Amino acid sequence: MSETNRVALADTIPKMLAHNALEYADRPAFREKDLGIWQSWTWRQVYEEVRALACGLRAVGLKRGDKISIIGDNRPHLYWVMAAAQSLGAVPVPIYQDSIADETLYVLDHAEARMIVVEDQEQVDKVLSVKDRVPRVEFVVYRDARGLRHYEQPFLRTYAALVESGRKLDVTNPAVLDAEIATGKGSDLAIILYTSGTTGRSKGALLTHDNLIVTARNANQSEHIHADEDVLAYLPMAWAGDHIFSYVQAIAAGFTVNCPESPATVMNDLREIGPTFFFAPPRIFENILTQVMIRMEDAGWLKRQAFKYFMAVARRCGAKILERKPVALVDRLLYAMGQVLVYAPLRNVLGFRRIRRAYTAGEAIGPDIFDFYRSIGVNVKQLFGMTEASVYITMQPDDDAKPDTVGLPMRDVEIKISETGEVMFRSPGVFKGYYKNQEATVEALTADGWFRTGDAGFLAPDGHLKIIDRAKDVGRLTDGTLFAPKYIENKLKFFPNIKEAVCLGDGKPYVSALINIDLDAVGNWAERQGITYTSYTDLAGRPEVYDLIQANIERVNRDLERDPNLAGSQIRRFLILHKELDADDGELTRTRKVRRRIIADSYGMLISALYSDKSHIAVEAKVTYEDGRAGLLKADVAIRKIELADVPVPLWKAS
Amino acid sequence: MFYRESGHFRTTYRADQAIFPIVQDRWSVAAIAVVAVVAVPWIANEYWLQAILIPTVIFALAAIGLNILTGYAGQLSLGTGGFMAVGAYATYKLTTFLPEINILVMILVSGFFAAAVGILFGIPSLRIKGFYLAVATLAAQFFLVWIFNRVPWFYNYTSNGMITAPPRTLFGVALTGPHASAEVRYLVCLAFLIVFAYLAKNLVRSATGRSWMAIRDMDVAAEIIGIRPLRTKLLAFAISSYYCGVAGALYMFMYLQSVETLAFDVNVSFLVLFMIIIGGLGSIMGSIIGAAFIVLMPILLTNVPRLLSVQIPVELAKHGEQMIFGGLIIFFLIVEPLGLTRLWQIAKEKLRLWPFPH
Amino acid sequence: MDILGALLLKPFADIGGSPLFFLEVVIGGVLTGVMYSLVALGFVLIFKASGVFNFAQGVMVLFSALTLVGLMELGVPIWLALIATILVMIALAFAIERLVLRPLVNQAEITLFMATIGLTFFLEGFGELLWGANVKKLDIGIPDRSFDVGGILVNEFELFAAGIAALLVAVLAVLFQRTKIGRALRAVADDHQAALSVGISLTSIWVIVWAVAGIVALVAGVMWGGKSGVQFSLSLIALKSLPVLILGGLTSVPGAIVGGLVIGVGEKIAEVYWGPYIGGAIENWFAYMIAVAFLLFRPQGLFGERIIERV
Amino acid sequence: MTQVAPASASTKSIGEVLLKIEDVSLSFGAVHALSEVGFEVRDREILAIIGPNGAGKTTMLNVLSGWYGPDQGGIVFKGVRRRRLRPHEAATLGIARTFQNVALFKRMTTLDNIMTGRHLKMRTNFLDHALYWGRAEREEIAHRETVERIIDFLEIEAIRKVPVGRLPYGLQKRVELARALAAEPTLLLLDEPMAGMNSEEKEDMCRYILDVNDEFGTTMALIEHDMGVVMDISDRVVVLDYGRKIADGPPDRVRADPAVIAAYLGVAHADA
Repeated sequence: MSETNRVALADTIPKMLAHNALEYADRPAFREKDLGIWQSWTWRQVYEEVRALACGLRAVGLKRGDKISIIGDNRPHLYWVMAAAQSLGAVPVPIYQDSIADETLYVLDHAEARMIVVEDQEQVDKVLSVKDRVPRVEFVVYRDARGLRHYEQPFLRTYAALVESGRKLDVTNPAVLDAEIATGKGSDLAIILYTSGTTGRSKGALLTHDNLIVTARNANQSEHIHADEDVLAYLPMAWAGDHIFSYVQAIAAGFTVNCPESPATVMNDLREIGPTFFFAPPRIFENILTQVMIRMEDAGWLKRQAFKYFMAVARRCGAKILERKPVALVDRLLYAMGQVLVYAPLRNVLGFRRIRRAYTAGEAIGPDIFDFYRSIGVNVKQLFGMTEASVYITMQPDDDAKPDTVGLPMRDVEIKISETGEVMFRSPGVFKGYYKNQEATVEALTADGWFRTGDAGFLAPDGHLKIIDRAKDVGRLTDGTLFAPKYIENKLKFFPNIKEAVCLGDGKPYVSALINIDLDAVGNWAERQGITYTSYTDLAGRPEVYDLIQANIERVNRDLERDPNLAGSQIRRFLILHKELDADDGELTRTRKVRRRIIADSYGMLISALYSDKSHIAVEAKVTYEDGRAGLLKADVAIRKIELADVPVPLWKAS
Repeated sequence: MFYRESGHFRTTYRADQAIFPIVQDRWSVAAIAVVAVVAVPWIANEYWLQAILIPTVIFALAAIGLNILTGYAGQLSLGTGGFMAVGAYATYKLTTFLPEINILVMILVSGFFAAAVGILFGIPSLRIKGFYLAVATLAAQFFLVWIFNRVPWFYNYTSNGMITAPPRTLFGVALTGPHASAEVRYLVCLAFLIVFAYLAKNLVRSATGRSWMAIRDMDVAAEIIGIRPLRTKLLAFAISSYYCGVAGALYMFMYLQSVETLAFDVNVSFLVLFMIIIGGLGSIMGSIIGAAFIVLMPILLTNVPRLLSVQIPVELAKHGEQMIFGGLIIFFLIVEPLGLTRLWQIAKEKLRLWPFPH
Repeated sequence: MDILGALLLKPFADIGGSPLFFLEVVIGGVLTGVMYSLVALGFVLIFKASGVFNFAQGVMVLFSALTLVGLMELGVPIWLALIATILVMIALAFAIERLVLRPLVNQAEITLFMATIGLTFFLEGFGELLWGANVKKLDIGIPDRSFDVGGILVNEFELFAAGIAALLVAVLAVLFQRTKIGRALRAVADDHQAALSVGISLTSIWVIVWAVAGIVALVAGVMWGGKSGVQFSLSLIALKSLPVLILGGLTSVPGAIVGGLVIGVGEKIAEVYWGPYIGGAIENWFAYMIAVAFLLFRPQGLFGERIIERV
Repeated sequence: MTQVAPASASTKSIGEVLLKIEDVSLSFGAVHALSEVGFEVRDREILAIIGPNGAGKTTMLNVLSGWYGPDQGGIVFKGVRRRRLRPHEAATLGIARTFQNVALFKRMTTLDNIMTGRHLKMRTNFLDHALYWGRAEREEIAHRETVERIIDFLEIEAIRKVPVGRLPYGLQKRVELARALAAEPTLLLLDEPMAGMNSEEKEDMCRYILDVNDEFGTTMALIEHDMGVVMDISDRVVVLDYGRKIADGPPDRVRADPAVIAAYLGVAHADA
């Protein structure tokens, strides 16, 4: 691996860039859909531009250790600003481009940014609105001058002028910048990435060149990512994922980063570029699948039947073929036919024609969605990552991807589960701490370098990490068995019949569940069964529906049972709520997250019934109608008991 | 279904403006060209070449010519037969007058005569459009045929008033005359078609073509942009007539080999017009498809019943053919005014989006 | 210089030499011109009411004549054959409206024009398929002989034809000016929307004008066919009415008549006096060249309205 | 991109007289479409021509773009006086326009429509075009780059390759503006650029007009009915009524002019 050795000499991103300018000189480094075509820049051009930028930035006073903020959509020029700043030993601080002014102000102020580089008028206006309150900011540089002609604030600079002046300086005296680049070392701070925390102010994670480079190289090697890859840079530049996938890994491997024309054209640009290496949160994969299904609805009968048939074939053997596992000859032939008629054209129109690996992370992906992509030959894999780890912690192997794990630890990553069930890791990618937040740093990072992820999980017997819930949400049954409500609820909600599920068990002898059925799905099913119903409440109370849901719950139980750690938390009793959980009643947040405490209060009677021997209970509930009137709903809610197979003795219990 | 466009993105305007920007299209067109040039002369027999392929290729060239004028520049012409006659008679006069100059050169030169005549009859297009212009071009048609018929100088005073292709060669290979093989004549015509189709495509995808289409779609706006209507229309007449002239020369020298003016009568004009309506107005590819369709249809009409052992009187077949032509024109104008090309494009669009319906 | 002399001087000398003969030629031209006018009239009717330039008018002449002769050859008496042919032409008008015009409504006029070219081919094939393509003699009982009027030879048949044509024009004029249908037709010609708003159905108007045009075509067909036999070349002769239209203006009934006369006379004179010097048979194109020359200087024709282009 | 540049109106420098209409009269038969109308358009200015229906606004624009020759009077453009302009002359001099009822080339794509707008900037001839490679292609690409900037400027990237006949009306208007801009005009005549648009589209169009004026320094004369729009974007207003000029001046003053109010009230009565 001589190449690796030579690259290994480069211990900072600017040095790697200089290396690429020689090694991959005329290969495309960045592309951007602009003015109708994919404008391209080679590594050499990029390096020259970065140098010019760096000289320009230096000339206006940016120096080692300074913070420079970057706000905008994914644009090659903004990535180059990062590299230019890093060349000088300054630290880029990207800010989410859609942040409100207040949030932007917080980050600018907290990071003590001296300069800001933005994309266009929209961002300039946002910055101008807070400029008075960040006196440290000396310059604001913009790239797209449109609409800014008459802005006369003295601190505004254009990107073009910056590069222009820098280029002259670099030509007359390149040694200055060479020296700056040479001074940089791996342990220097490379970037501050502000995590959008769910609670409180966001925290700035400090990552060094070593953190990023080692992690990126490990990922490139173990995932076989080389210079011939194409990635679509469409997720926010301020997000660690984009930073590692479309910046550090790209520079480490020398592959091409493609920036879409605008956020609105991402799907189209994805189709055009056909990336080989792709990341998307589960939500996007789900949206694409929904679109596929909707569009196929409009197809002619014959095409629809063919699609259905071949999708069934794919479900049967597609994933196995992808993983090179043995498959019957007939299926192989059918799959080959499907490849011509359905899978390959489908991958083509979705933009997945060249994909070698696609990643997803962030939340649990529905098994149907996961299987769909793998079955049509898209190698989707789940990973587990965090900003504080320079992203990569675990990754599923190509031939062993399952919807319910996040894979094996990456190279150089150690994982352990704390006594409280929290996943902890240690790796070369572990960050240096939160900027100006010693308290949070100490809380998250142990003295011997272990980082507390805040997620509860465990290692399955095959070594795969399973994340089950946020650690603070995990509870225990009275016998000490681990109880991860969201994990079970998610499993339930993957069934189309179940719209919402609330699982109870913390401090209780067993797990029980409150179920909301999906009126569309179950309603359809009922119609096909010839069951007539008058309302949600009516349908929800039907024994046939209880049977239906019970079957789903038993499936989940069997899943749980397979896992010794969770076998004890199988659902024993459940009921179907007589009304839909409603944000208007305060039971859900506006983003449809369950508010456990409110539910515990308003359904107290039902909950206590779940932990009694009652087989049904009469309820009255206040409901708010759509017109705002309040009413009283009376119903008799049945409670089902589910017989469990013998629960094996858990391997793991809290002592 | 067979398209795999994802990942074939354009990084330059040159690639984006290519005639066939999609890789698969490039390959299929190249494949078709290779088959037409290499395989067809090998496989096809004399009948196929003489009865189908040669006329198709020649008419395709004439149809491209008319399509430039009618489909792109929007100037309806019924004088195609007349302009073709100019090419044929000019070539005949030139090659009998200067036999030592190669016939192919003469064919190319004769196009200029046709172009000049085209410009002359195109002058009214400044003042008139639509069917008025059609009548004016009809005047050209009748006048030209009449003059070639009545002035014996044009047919070198032969007793029967016919002109016959004299034997001419290129590097010792007989191109015209009784010894010219069908394969050679086919290849010569095909070479003309390929080159001229390519040139025409270039014309219509650049500023010249845009000014034609601008005049066609909205002449008032075109004029205010700075497009000179007369110049633009006359250029279309000239180039269109050049194409028709060359096609006429080939029609006479490479196909019929011995003709009287009847071969260029108004029916030829109609036939070529039908080719572009059915093939597709404003499409080079459509001109070729339309020519093939119109040449093949009568052959199918006579041969299919024979294959099915059904006897159809010659008269019936002839009139039936006429009715079908007429009916098809109306059918296409109603159902698909942009012709077979449009159907082809729709099919292609479907294949590109496969498995999605739209 | 010989040829120039032949073209520029001699014909005039010939004319001057025998004024009576010249008058005879002119009268012959007028009578032919009347026939052109008849065909052109059909065009004008249709164009005025529907904006369609009906290229098929010529073939309608052929088709009607073929139908009439065909029926007579089957032994149908002439009056019955005439009525039957009129019915056929009305049916044809219905079919054309339903199958061609209605689906193409609101299309560019050039599209409709091309559709009528298609219609031309269809009708030609259809007519000859039904009735055969050989020349048929049409005898309507008017002798095709000439008689002497004050030293000038006048063809009796042509005179009769002119009379019929004049009658037809008169009838049409009354139809247009005096009847409700006529007013409706004029309303449609002026403004489709306005016509619709006063409750006139566009489709029925179209059927009516096409039927009337069909009957006019039948009259022309009978006249032409009676003179030179019913055959394919009829539709070519009928094409001659195109320059007539250009000359007269597309929307003008008087224009069609005057245009027809001008072309008829001009063509006859040219043929008789100039023809011999330049090879003869100039009738085929002479009318067209006059039309083209006319187009260059007065595109709207003799009686057409001036076209003002509005931006 | 929702804000109009805040300082645009105040800092812009209006220059010399670019175009002077000298007592232009024009009749169609007995109708006096324009009677001795005279006014000036200054460099970089946005001039609105308003007036009730039939006031002669479009006729005025047609005279300026060379479509009609005036019966009397003349046009002084860039210091040269002419009795009348021919359309292509007007185009050559740098006058571009849009039409009241969108006069696009319907079967051509957005891109081709705008490329056609660059017709007068093309230097190659049809022989170059037929051969394509070389001169013609280089020129094509050079103009494509300019056109792409206009496409970007007017934010019509998504419809680049769509035949304009298929576009909604509002977008067609924008493409027409793009085509006019492609000629890099000195004077841009806009005939009711916002007719038939909803308020959102109008707002967009206003912004584009101001941006064009701002970025390219294009002088504009526009006809508009929406008084709000006129007051917002124009530097000066000329009011026509029955072919005569009845007022000329800054928007505020014109709005207060009794003659203008009378003309508009008269129209209101006529409409009722």
